[in-house]
Amino acid sequence: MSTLLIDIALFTILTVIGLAIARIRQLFAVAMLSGLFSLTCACIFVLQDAVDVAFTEAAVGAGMTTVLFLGALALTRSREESTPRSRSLPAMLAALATGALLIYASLDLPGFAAADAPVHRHPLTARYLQDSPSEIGIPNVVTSVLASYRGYDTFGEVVVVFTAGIAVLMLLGRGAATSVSAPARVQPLHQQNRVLRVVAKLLIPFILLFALYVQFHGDYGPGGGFQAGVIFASGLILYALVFGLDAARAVAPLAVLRGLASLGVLLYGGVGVATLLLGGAFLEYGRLGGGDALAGQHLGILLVELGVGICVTAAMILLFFSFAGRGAGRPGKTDE
Amino acid sequence: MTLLHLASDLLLGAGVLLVLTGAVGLHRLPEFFTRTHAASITDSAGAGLMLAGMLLRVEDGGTAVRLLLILLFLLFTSPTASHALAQAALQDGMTPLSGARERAR
Amino acid sequence: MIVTHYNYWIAMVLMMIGLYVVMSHANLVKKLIGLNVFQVAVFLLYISLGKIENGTAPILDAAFTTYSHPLPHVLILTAIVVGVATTAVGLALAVRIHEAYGTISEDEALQRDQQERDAA
Amino acid sequence: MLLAATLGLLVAMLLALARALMGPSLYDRILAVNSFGTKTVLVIAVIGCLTGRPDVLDIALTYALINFIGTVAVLKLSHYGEFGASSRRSGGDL
Repeated sequence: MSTLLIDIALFTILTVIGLAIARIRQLFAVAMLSGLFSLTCACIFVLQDAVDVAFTEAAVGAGMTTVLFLGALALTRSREESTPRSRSLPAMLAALATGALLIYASLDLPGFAAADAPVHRHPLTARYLQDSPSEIGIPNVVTSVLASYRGYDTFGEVVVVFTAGIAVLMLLGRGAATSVSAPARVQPLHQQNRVLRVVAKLLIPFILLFALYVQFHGDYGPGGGFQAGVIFASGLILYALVFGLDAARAVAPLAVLRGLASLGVLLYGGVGVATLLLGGAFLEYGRLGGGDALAGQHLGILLVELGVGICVTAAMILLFFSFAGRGAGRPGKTDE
Repeated sequence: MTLLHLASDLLLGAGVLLVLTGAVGLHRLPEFFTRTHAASITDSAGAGLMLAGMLLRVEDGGTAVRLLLILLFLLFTSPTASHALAQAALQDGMTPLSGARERAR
Repeated sequence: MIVTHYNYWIAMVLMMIGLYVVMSHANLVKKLIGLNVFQVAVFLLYISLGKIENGTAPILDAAFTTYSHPLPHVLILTAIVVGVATTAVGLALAVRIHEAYGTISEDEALQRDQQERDAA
Repeated sequence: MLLAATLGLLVAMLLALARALMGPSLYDRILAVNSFGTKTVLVIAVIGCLTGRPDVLDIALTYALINFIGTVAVLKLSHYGEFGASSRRSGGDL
């Protein structure tokens, strides 16, 4: 009963935001609303026990995605024309039909949170929840599944993030952009707002420290490489926002970032190759600990998560730099 | 124990009341600069009291440290954000609704 | 029925809002925002499938015995990060389209293509 | 009490959301979004206390952080390009 009321309130907020995203035509506001959408979703994830997911959604959905949307809007038009009826009516019909079909299909799903649902009775569930303390030896089952049981899968995801970083770099990174954005009319933020500058300077070290905590505490609580990478990148993004892109580029030069992104993937893959050389299967961490399989698992997960963290950090910063570099319109000139 | 619980409840209640006041103000006040005041009530007093209330409930140290960190973080960031926001709005040509402007009408 | 399934239905309604935005708007950035809404709604559906009654987060602790299923959490966690990466690629393409065509409206860009073909 | 607190916070979130939707100026929206974020931090913290899993507080901390960065990002971008501030230059073309 108690959570039912909370659920209803959160779902109401979510639906209102969704409808507003569909209706509002000022894209700047829509981008901010999509951030709120993610935040609210993350609340629901917390209620449904998915703390790691909520963590990621908070950092990625509410932070990175919104910043990227804003960055893209800076480079394009912010307002869209009204949708012609010829377009919206078929879309509405298609959406309604698909929705009706989905809801019809959902009637066959087991009830929400039912203890006898097939998911919870599958033998894999018992393996993950009961055997992982003896097989992997860390309390956060999400991390053990992510890094060890489904290590292949995660390796693939890291490669996708890396590839996306490279792709954006190819599309936006270099080459003469036709001058699209209007020249900045005002001073950069850091010159006009001393309060912001001081507070940012105070906070950034703690943000980076917090990212490291999230990275290395991921075995015991919510956290891990993906979340830590995004938080670390957010720290640098804050630096770039307040002190200008040039200053941030001096801290994290493109060459270093490109190197780090590759290093992360290589570290992950390298752990796999190392276990192969030690006579095990690819990513069979147990081999790393000499005779002690649990120690090997610990070391393997630590290294793999570190690889994920490094790759995600570098990729996220690269994404931001690519958009901001075009957006601020060659900041070296406009800052003066 | 019960006294602590009571104190915690009181703090939480006062905090929620302030948060609600701030939200109503955000909704009802006439223009941007006045709304900033309402928002800061939520961010400082409301959040502070609620976190203090939760602080009285926790038992282990790690949780308490986290709550304090959240409080510290909010106390740093929300006034800064409000300040930067108000300054940007001023530079953008928005003028605060003041008594003088009211009288001139 | 309502009490046990409303979670799924809300997720599906949100998916359809996302789908509607993707199909009905010509603006590429808006399309991507719609896609993002759709994606987050799918995450919601997945996570709600892993929840178990009176369960808690799958971080083992002696104080708890019932845990929600960790597998959906793992899948969605990585999907979120991959999602932002692919969204970024889409946005980068939209920016390049804007530079090449001077618009991010799908319809206008197609029109320009058509005109150039006619002229050629 | 914790439950009542959560519900109160959710009502406050709805009010802030209404302000974010109504505007009228861009800065009103940013203010409302920022305030909404702060309330989310509090909701998460209260839920953490309610369910007895203090791990959740790490998430609340992240929210507080991301919320700040998001606000700064919006401010920065609204001061640069041609977008935003529809009251000033609607249409916002190059």
